[in-house]
Amino acid sequence: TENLTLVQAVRDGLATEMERDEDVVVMGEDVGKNGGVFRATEGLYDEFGENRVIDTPLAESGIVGTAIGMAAYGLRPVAEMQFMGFIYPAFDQIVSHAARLRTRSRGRYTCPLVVRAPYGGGIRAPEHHSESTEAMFVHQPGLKVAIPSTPADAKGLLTSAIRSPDPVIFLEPKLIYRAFREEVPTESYEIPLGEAAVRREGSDISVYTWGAMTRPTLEAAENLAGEIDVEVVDLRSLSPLDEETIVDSFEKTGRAAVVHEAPKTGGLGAEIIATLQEEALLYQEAPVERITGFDTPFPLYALEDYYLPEAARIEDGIRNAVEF
Amino acid sequence: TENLTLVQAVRDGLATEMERDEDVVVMGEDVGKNGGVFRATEGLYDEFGENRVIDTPLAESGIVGTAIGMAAYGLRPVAEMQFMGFIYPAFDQIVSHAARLRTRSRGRYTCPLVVRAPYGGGIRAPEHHSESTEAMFVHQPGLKVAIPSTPADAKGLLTSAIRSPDPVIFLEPKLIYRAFREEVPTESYEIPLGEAAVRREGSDISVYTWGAMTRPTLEAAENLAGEIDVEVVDLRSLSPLDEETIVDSFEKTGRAAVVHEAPKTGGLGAEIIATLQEEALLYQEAPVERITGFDTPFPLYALEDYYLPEAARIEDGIRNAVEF
Amino acid sequence: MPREDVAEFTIESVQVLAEDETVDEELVPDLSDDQLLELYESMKRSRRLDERAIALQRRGELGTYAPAIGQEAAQVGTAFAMADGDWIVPSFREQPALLVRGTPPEQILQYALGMEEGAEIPDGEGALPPAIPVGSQPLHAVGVGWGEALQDRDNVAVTYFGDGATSEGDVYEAFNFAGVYDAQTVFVCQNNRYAISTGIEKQTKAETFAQKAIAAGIDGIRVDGNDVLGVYRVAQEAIEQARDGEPVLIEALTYRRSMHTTSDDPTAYREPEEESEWEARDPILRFQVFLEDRGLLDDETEDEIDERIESELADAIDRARTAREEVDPADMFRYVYDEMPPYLEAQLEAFEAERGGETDG
Amino acid sequence: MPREDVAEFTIESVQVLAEDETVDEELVPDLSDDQLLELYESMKRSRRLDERAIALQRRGELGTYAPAIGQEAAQVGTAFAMADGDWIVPSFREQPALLVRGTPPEQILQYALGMEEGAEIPDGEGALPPAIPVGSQPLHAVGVGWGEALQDRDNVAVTYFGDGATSEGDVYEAFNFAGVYDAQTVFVCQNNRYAISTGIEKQTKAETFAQKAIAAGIDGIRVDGNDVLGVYRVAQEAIEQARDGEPVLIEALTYRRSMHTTSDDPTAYREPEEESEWEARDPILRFQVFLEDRGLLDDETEDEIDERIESELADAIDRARTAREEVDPADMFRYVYDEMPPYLEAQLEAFEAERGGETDG
Amino acid sequence: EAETPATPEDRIFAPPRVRRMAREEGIDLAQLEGSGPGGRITAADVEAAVRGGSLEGAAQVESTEGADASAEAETTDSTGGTAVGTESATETAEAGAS
Ligand SMILES: Cc1ncc(C[n+]2csc(CCOP(=O)(O)OP(=O)(O)O)c2C)c(N)n1
Ligand SMILES: Cc1ncc(C[n+]2csc(CCOP(=O)(O)OP(=O)(O)O)c2C)c(N)n1
Ligand SMILES: [Mg+2]
Ligand SMILES: [Mg+2]
Ligand SMILES: [Mg+2]
Repeated sequence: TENLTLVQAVRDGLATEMERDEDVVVMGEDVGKNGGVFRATEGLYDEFGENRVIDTPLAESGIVGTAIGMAAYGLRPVAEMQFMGFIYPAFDQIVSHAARLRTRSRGRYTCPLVVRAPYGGGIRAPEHHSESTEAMFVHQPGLKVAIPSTPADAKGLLTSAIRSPDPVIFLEPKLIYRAFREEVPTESYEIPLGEAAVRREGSDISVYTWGAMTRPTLEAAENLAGEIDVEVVDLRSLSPLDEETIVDSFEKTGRAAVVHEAPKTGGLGAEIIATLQEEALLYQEAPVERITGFDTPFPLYALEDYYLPEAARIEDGIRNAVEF
Repeated sequence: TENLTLVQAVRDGLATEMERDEDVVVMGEDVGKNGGVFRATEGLYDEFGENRVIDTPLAESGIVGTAIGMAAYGLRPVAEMQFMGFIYPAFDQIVSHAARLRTRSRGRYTCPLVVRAPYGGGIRAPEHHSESTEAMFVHQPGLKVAIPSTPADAKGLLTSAIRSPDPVIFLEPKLIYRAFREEVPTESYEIPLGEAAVRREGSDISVYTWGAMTRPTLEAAENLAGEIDVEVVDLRSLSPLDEETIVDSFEKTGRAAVVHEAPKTGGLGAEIIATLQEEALLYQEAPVERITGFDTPFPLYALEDYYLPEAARIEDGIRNAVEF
Repeated sequence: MPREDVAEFTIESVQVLAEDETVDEELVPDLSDDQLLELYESMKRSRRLDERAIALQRRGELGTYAPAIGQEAAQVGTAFAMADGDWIVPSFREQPALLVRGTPPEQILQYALGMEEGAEIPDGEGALPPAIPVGSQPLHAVGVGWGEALQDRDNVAVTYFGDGATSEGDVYEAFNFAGVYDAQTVFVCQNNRYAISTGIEKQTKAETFAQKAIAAGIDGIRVDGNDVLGVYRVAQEAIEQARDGEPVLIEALTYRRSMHTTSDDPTAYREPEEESEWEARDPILRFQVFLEDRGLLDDETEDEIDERIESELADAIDRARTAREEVDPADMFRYVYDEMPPYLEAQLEAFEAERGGETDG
Repeated sequence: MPREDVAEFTIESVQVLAEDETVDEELVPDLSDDQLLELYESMKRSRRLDERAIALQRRGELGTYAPAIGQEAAQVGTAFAMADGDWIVPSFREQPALLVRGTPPEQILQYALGMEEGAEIPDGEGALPPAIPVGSQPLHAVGVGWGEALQDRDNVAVTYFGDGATSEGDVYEAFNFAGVYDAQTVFVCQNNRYAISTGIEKQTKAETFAQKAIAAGIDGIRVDGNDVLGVYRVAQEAIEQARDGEPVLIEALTYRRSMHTTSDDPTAYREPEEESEWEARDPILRFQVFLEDRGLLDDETEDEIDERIESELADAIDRARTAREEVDPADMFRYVYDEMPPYLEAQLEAFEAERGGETDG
Repeated sequence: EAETPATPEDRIFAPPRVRRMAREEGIDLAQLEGSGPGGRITAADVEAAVRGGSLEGAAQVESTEGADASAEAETTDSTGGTAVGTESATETAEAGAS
């Protein structure tokens, strides 16, 4: 193992898969010579050459659109969107093509494409650099969506994403790109898409979260320990959702909260709530709390700390659900 | 009044507002000389001239992007996307700019833009012509989203949309463009955004729906009459949602279903369920049923009747909720 | 250099067989008599398929159909110039090219019957399924052509789109990526003068569509798209150039002689005179006279061709109808992912259960 | 016309004040001595603002900042050619142009402090807020310039973007819409040779960025972007042309002398030699020598200018800091819609309630 | 099933889990008076009803209502622990008690 940050684990995951499978190509803005604006592709250009680590023109639709062609051709492109806020020019290519190539050709063509993007707030970045709109991609059939919250998961999930014969939107919580280190196996391994991780066991309430919100949620859980026994479920895979783990936890606790950065209305919290009441309504003791970003555009950074859920707000929300 | 179809009412709404306010301009692919592929702008070109009814190049981002500039400039553009499935090239302009211009400029600029698009399935159209992804737009703060289900609502909601100082995504259920006629006032009138309509009163279950699904839902309600007393709420405005009407109905009935064409996962049904349990969990007697499109790409038309919820499936869902 | 020219560009146009049947012998491509007849038959086959499909649609048997009537030379000429391993990346009006490349006519009919089966490319044929979102597919062709380059192979991808498509940013991005990365790609812009009702003068101020290549630093050339010999010649050169890593944009000047699709009524936006003018320039007619002039086509051969086409199409229609009877609605769920996730499986089960009760189950 | 040229294009390049300080007297724009000094001071003001902002960022006081060091002539020259009612539609590196158009420096600082207030354009000034998504704003400029045309007014919209931005489909769509609808718009492409780390050779195969105009049938022209007199001259002509409904693309050839933003380290991807080469071509230096040669600038004037700038900036920094203290977090909710919908009101109330308990409430 | 009152005021006011308990115990919630916040029926109310003298049980809990909300009620509820998913109920009670 190696002691890596999350972004280093991403890099490691890319390098390991590129070594294993020469059809894997990395492409995007500044991913080559510069090693990526967050250094997620650092050194890959020197290691694998310009035909496998490709600096593209500044055009997200172009990147994803050509990557779709490459994927249909037989390569396994990993396309980086420099920030999730800049994924939208490629939205049409993602939902109209990547997501549908298998269906449209009845499996004759598949689209083994990974679209990587750093997402989320908290790093004092300019406008559009802090979005998290995973819900939009989860709503699109044909896509998978994964978000790691630890270095080891980052590598394992990315490996699965690259090997997936279907397109995966892989969102990286840039707030914790370098926040902590973890022992990460040197060799290649998969963490299957579709499996959540129970980060903390608890019996009073189930709190569902993912990505950068996992840490403040765990912090809130610790702060409440003794008072409220909080189970924290890190979804990791947002599409498909691990309904089993989600529902099992709720059947145990009967109370729940969802924590996400994205705006509340239409966020993924709603889907989790809908699933819970479909599968386990009779266990429910209180409304499921949504502890989320507000229904406003993500503010410029002077206000971002007010926007993002942090431990105190999460604690309040948990208390609401428990004290109902 | 005049006896109009829904698409005629749209046309009438456009004409009435264009007469009232000369800043209103209509633009899009084939909206001018041809009067729109569904004839929603028929005759407007002759009536108002080519400077107010504009045939644009075939570029959705270009249409919405320039319309944003016009809106900032002081005009009130109504941009047509020929089908909702082709709105995605404009997605970035809509979510990154139209939705944010007011916030970004602290109200110095607003974006009084309407993006009209026929949406939904059932007309034996080619791939991409049958989508309904309203949930994605509802998730974006700064946008409003409206969907009429009757001719009179179409005109009144469209009038409100055009007069709205903020951008509105106005989705038109093309399946019922010409399905029936209704008396529509000749003069101009508004149906405020944010107000749902109870289409049928009932005491056993609240069924929430909108657009083209309103008709099969009402049909299902009639079929069940005597057995189950169904209340049908046509949301009309999806953003903002009329939480009051939604919750009031549920408090009365304690049971609910949501009917929409869009795929289930991450659809707007989830948001309605989340809202119900937040506001009225203690009234809830059964899981809220989601009667929706499947989590598959909208199929080519040979299978579309299997994909779309129809009266029989809606009845089954209602029964599930009531018999729980 | 106070004020000086730093870059110059010209757009060339090619015509081999003129409207008045004069021929530039020097430019006539090196094709055997059989090949010339094959070109002709290919154009006719597509024309007849379109005509029969329109009739079927009018009878309520088919969904929306987009005929390529008038554009046969532009497509057959280019497709004919492709080699075995080459890829075709079509939009939704590419019957003539697809037929040349090996798609059986019944598949085209199945697609128009709303069956996904119609887009299931025969194995071994390098063809992506039709792209309905206008202008979205040239990027895929660049990806394919770039893939070929990255793997040091020398097939090319040929992609088709219209005049209207060139207004989509994606098409420009495709040109630009192709240029930067020497993608082995040929772009065939069929300028048929209309995007539904919108004439080319509302589509762009550019005087040619070929010059759009200049923005990306790649070559652009115009050809009379109703001259199958000219098209073939230009395409052949372009394809060879693309094989060497130099992408080319071909503008084929043609005319959409019929409706945009069967849902469209052109009388709303264009004059019958214009349509008659272009009828006179019909690519099949022009080539027919050429073949007759050269003694390659007589009434007997013509009849043979017609009969062959008619019987092929009759069979194709039968097969498509039969296939239509056999669609399995559950297929909807089967091609979303490699492995069906549990929630989708549950939906499929519920679907099957519900249908179990129905008579058509 | 078997094989003939059907369209020809040339791209012209302009330079008035050369690197070696030779001047094309015929092309020198008709500007008063005061105006020439104003040009100079404007460039210096922006340079100093950038330098101070970088320093503040390094001390942790500012967020990400994108300096325009090296690009002052390209921006000041174009902005200076604009008239009162004209609109500026900037991207994120437009300090020099915004300062010329009247944005006070403290607003630029506030924006870099993460305050929405920094993008609140002073009333009466026709300026859209900075657009961060690369290449997205030229379409807005076309909408504005088209609006002017539709209303029969004659202001123009001038929009700024980089070499990298030209790869985005939206930028091409902007050119194309402008062409079709005679939008009163001038496009200023600052070719500073980099998009973050990506050099122009990976951005496009086109030999000039000006030629991208050809795809849209509008005029494109190149100018030495480090020659403020050349830029002014070209911009003035372009703006007048655009007033008459003929949009123009200007490519200003320049160099981003410092980092992409304060988060970037250029040593990872370019050589120091290159940077020194361009230091020698610095637009402020070149114009300073010109002014000295003409006897318009001496040490005394230079000192006056410097002092004025320093005191302005010191004030601006103070004001920005004060404003930063006064931000109201609840503002987040206030500019989403004209009227706050009930659910948002509820969120605001909850937010206020929670903050009521905090000391900084 | 279809017989439901037409106004919210006539509606039974109880969390889903309590509804399940009642169903499992064959208790008609309409016969109970809610002792929880806002008059909602709590698990304790149902349990009291199960133990016989339903109104008695409810009243007993009701007396504690003023002091503090649900925590109290829940405590009573789970210490009575009958057919409920007892484990979680107990956990909840402990948390509420602390
Ligand atoms: C992105 C997108 N926008 C709109 C449409 C609707 N539409 C289908 S074909 C067409 C016109 C296409 O014109 P052109 O590119 O010239 O091709 P042609 O139809 O002439 O073959 C339009 C607007 C679409 N399919 N995709
Ligand atoms: C759509 C989009 N993609 C990516 C980015 C990230 N980004 C910010 S600036 C930049 C490079 C811009 O290059 P250029 O257009 O040449 O302008 P310059 O920075 O040189 O002024 C990139 C990739 C962005 N802001 N928007
Ligand atoms: Mg685009
Ligand atoms: Mg066309
Ligand atoms: Mg640049």
